[in-house]
Amino acid sequence: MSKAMDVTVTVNGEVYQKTIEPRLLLSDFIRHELNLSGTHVGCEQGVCGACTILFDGMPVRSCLMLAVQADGHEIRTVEDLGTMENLHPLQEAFQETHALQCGFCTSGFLMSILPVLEETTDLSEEDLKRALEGNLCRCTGYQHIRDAVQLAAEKMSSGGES
Amino acid sequence: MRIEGEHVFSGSREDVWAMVRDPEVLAKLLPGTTKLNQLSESEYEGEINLRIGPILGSFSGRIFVEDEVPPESCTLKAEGEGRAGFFKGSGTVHLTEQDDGTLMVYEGDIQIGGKLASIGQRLIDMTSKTMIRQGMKGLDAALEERKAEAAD
Amino acid sequence: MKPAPFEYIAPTTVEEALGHLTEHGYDAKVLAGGQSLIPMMNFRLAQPAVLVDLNKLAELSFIRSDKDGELRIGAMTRHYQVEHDDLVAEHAPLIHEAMPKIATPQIRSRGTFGGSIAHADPAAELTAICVALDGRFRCLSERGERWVPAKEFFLGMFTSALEPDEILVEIAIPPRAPRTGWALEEAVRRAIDFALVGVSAVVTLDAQDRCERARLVFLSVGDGPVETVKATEMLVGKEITPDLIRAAAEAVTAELDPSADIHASVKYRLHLARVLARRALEKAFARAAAPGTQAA
Amino acid sequence: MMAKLIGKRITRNEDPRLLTGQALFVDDVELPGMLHAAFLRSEYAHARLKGIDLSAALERPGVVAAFTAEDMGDDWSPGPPLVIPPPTIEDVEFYTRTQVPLVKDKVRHAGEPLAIVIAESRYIAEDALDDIVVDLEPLDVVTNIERALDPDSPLVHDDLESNIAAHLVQEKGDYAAIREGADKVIKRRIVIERGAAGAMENRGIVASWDIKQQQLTVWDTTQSPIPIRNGLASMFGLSEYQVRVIAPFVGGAFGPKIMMFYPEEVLLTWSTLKMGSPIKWIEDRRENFYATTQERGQVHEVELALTSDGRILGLRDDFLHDTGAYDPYGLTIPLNTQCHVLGPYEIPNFSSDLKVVFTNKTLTTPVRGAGRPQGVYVIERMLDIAARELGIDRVEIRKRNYLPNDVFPYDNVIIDQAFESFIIDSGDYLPAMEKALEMISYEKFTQEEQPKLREEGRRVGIGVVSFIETTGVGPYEGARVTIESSGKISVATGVGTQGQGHFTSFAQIVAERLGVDVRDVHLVTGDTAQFHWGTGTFASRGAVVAANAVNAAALIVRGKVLELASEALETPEEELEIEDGVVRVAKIPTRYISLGDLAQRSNPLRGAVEPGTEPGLEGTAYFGPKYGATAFGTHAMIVEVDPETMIVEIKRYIIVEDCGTILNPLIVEGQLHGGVALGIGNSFYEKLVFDDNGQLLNASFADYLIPTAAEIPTIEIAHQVTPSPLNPLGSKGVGEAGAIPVPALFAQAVENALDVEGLEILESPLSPQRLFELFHGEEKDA
Repeated sequence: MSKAMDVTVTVNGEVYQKTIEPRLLLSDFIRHELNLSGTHVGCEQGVCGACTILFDGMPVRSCLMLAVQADGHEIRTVEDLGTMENLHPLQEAFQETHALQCGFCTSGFLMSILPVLEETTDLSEEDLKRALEGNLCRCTGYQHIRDAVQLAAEKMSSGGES
Repeated sequence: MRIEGEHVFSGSREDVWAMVRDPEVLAKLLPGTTKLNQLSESEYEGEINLRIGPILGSFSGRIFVEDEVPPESCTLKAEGEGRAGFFKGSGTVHLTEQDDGTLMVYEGDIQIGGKLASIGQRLIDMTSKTMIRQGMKGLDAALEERKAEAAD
Repeated sequence: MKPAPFEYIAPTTVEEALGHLTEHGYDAKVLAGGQSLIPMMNFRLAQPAVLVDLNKLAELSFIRSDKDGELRIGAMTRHYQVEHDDLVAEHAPLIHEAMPKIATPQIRSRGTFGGSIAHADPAAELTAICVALDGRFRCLSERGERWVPAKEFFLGMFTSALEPDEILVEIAIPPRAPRTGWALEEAVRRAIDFALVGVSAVVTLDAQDRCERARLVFLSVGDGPVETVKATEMLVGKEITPDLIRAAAEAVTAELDPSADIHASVKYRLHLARVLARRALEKAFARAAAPGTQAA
Repeated sequence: MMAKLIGKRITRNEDPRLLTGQALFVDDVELPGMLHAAFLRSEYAHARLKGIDLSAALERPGVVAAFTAEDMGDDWSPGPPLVIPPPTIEDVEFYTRTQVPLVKDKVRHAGEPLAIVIAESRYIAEDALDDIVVDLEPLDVVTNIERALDPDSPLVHDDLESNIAAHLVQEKGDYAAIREGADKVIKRRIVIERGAAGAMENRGIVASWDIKQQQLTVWDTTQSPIPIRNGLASMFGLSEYQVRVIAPFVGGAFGPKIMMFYPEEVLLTWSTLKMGSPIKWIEDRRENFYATTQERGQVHEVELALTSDGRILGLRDDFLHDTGAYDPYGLTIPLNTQCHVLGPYEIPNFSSDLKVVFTNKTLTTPVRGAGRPQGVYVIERMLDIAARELGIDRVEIRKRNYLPNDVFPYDNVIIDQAFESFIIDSGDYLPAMEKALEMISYEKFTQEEQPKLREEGRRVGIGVVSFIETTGVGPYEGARVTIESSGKISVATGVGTQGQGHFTSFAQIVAERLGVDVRDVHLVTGDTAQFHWGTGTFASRGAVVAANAVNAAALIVRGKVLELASEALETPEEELEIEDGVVRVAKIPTRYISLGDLAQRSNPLRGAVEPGTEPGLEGTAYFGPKYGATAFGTHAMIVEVDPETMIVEIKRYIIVEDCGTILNPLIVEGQLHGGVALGIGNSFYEKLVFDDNGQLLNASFADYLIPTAAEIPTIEIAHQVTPSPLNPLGSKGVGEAGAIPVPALFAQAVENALDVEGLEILESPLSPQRLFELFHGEEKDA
């Protein structure tokens, strides 16, 4: 049995100190050690995208990282985007265009689209493709999600807070 | 999955045949074999560690030699299982004397099951080709060695 | 699908990392981006006893071009950085064009340039591209350092020339000769999938618009990148015409021995190889002839 | 005036919770002392179990328990059948063989569970699986449903003489008689391969037995919590009131999560009852490909008899249906296929010999479409072939055979999935076709654009198909609506929700009936403690059966409100209005009373109940349709095929859908987009590939290709509304409509694009590889 290790991780602005086994996947660490269950797990192979989070600002598959690798790094999950009373413009856009149905893949989409929108709200076809190509959804057929990204870009370019 | 090919060995048919039926050499023929012993005239039992990059599959299994017509042809059946899955294969080997040595023609079918089959689909076909290529090289080397011993 | 236990080591210097690899040999596996290794560990197909994590070795993450215009990329440089780097776009436009075709943006955030090469997956674009560009790989161990040419580095399925105690630290791509054109053509089922067949083409025209050099290197057609040498030899020294390109493309199958899988048969792969070879050569020669593709 | 909310594009109540990660899914349930389970599954598809040794696994630190079939003793038994064969069809040959909690004698499909390990973490439980020593004697395997009927085929069930699971014949009119007189008889063989549902959330269960409270609580990713509660209660000798089954937020289902009882549902419950601690099992993706049910596999031998001007005289469709290792779901899927072969067409004579066949593969239960796509594929392909052979335009031949809109309700005589004769309640097919032709500009494309593009060597094609969808089957659903003293409205119903937006569409009905804002209606689904009676979410029935129950319950409460308010405001009911949470005298708006005050009035501390009355403003109602409501539509598509690589690109996709009264157009659009996306997967990307050993060769999302955003085109939708006469709302289901016609449409459009003499596409799904073989006229390769 590999010996446990101490890690210090900043998640959504809060510093957590935990003692964990090196083989613990980052997805399980976020969901079960930190109880942030908005991040979901669909395949543990890096294909479906439901586990996507921001790692030092970059969208990554948390199921393809070990929690020990997050020591000293900064993570953002869907819980940091907005609250039920005060949604982020991207979340508002998702509700307005009906861009989610079962909602299982949604956090992965939000954390994959956010960095693209924070880079530019003047979306080219290439930007839109980059924002959506890495996540699978079985309910929506993607069309309303495309609408949500365009709507969010408009919201965020007309001075919406980031 | 179909396996077929041929290989010319520099050695007489009898030498090649003896080689194939000798467990030590057979062990060399299958790279990664860690144990191979003969249980009876036509049955071997052994263990093999299959290394494909980061993937390590250790298998234990049996090889059966059937309808033997030495030194011309025989049917080889093999089956084995391990954590990464199981394999089941059968094939025929034909040796024909040629002026430049012995031509071995082999053809058969390997079926892989379990984890390796369901995820490593791309691996298996390529891996079996690499293994056979290495196996043939192993047999060539063993033949050279045997010829060298006989010579001096 | 949780990984089996392992001993985890995260060295902070290259020397420290090499020490651990020498000590553990075959029992140790290097963890770079993890985008290929960790799925295999989650499936428990790979169960390394020791994992040596290189992610703290900041010194292995860089993109430079040295004095004679050779592009140098650190092995731990993330695909994302290579994809958005101006030096790469200028020196090696073939790499620049290939990066967005590698997996997905999220995989490219963590996947590393050296990791993809050392993993030696025959379906990985970078393996074929580095051979087509005559790349060289700097391999380091406690025993010393050696440069291995790309075409001698890939030995088989997931098997490279790296010894168990060695790590790949740097990739060098020679400067682009003037009037050089490039192309990467792939047939994929879904945009994010490994290619059924892919081919990278690098061609150079001489002053008289005759072909000085032409290389076609295929991916997903064998247990490593495959260069069809004879097929492109027929182009050297000649003026390029559509018929000549078609002849070269038809000739590639003589040097290819692809296997079948559930997505494509041998016959279909050979057909795709011919089609993609023709398209790649057409695009590459068009780029070579275009004004402005001078040396960097 | 009642604010019109039914039919409005209202955004969803449940979205803020899902968007901010505050929605509970089964894997989010954390209980103190909770243990984690993993299953050892057979890698062989057919093998005799000689023995299992758990000793080493039990010694591993962190392992708490491990069980095999033997350890279950008398508690071990095959599951009860979920759906029995219809008693209304004479001489049905049916052999019920249902799945087992753990293998006892023989493994019948790869992935069948051999043992369960329960440990402190899932990681340790998986480590312990490798410690278990299993002695399995591999047997010969049968995976092909045609070879499964060979006399010498291996038998999936040793106690049967053959691999026949069921055999029946359905007849309408007299096909044999009209066949001789027909001008044209077309005969073809059609093969449809297996696909998976591929919900993004795998299955999961948390089972917790609280011995002190004598309460069993089970969180389950099921589509039907109430039947699960009833089954578990009877299986383990508990009262239904001791068992609470909760389907919290479920990450997509698409059919397989209706199946019951999965081995894991029985075993987790049995284990927690035995051990007293809560246990969680979350299926991983590889397990999902083996342990969660699949569907679509069928082989058809079809004959279509027509007049020379393309009128259908009769249809004969003999087919085999692959049920995998067991058949808990009766005949639902093949009966749907038979009904949908008839489609929107007038087919006076029909004969269908159906054989359901056991194979050594994962068992088959409905996946979105549930046998309907196969039926539509058969009839639409045969019509395309008939059009070509008779020299009639393919749109024209469909128009000539539509049922006219004055024949409804139309009795198709044969028996459907609800055990009744298949009656189409309503329909109006021609205008839907005309609208689709107009939207895709069929004339302009076929006459002008396509010829021009073909001259440039481009392979572009167009497809147009029609279909029906049987929806809204019984038996029933119920609902309870309550106005609380705070004025809040709470609603509960027994169906489960997996993304269909019930929390909004049902709330719209209640909000309209009780004059409140949709956001103030708090709705609970999928919790057996909240509503005791019901069936579940499947077969596109939510908007029909549950919605009408909700509507009926809301109207009861409206009646009580008006009666009580009429007294309080001393004004006749007709002069009252309910709006903005108050009951107002229409002529004197300043005289009003709030719903909350009325609720308190209805439950005073003294003298509340007169004989024959009940306290509170609450209504409970049930709705059971006489028979299913039949939706319908026409889809059209333009594709381009790269003639060299055989990669297909969809240029345009058109839907004209008629699902009766629409509750929420935004939600209906989402259902149609998602359905078409799954249909596109079924047409060109998704095929479960089994080898002759019953090994699934693509048990991962890397090789089982669920389409991404790049593969799904923009979908243009037009609605037509033919209300169903069978329910007060006039609604029909739409959940599966998107998926049903796509494979048939894709085959027609691609065949039209390739435009090769004699090339006929008679299989699904297609792939670049298969198009390459068809285009070059070669036989199927490995």
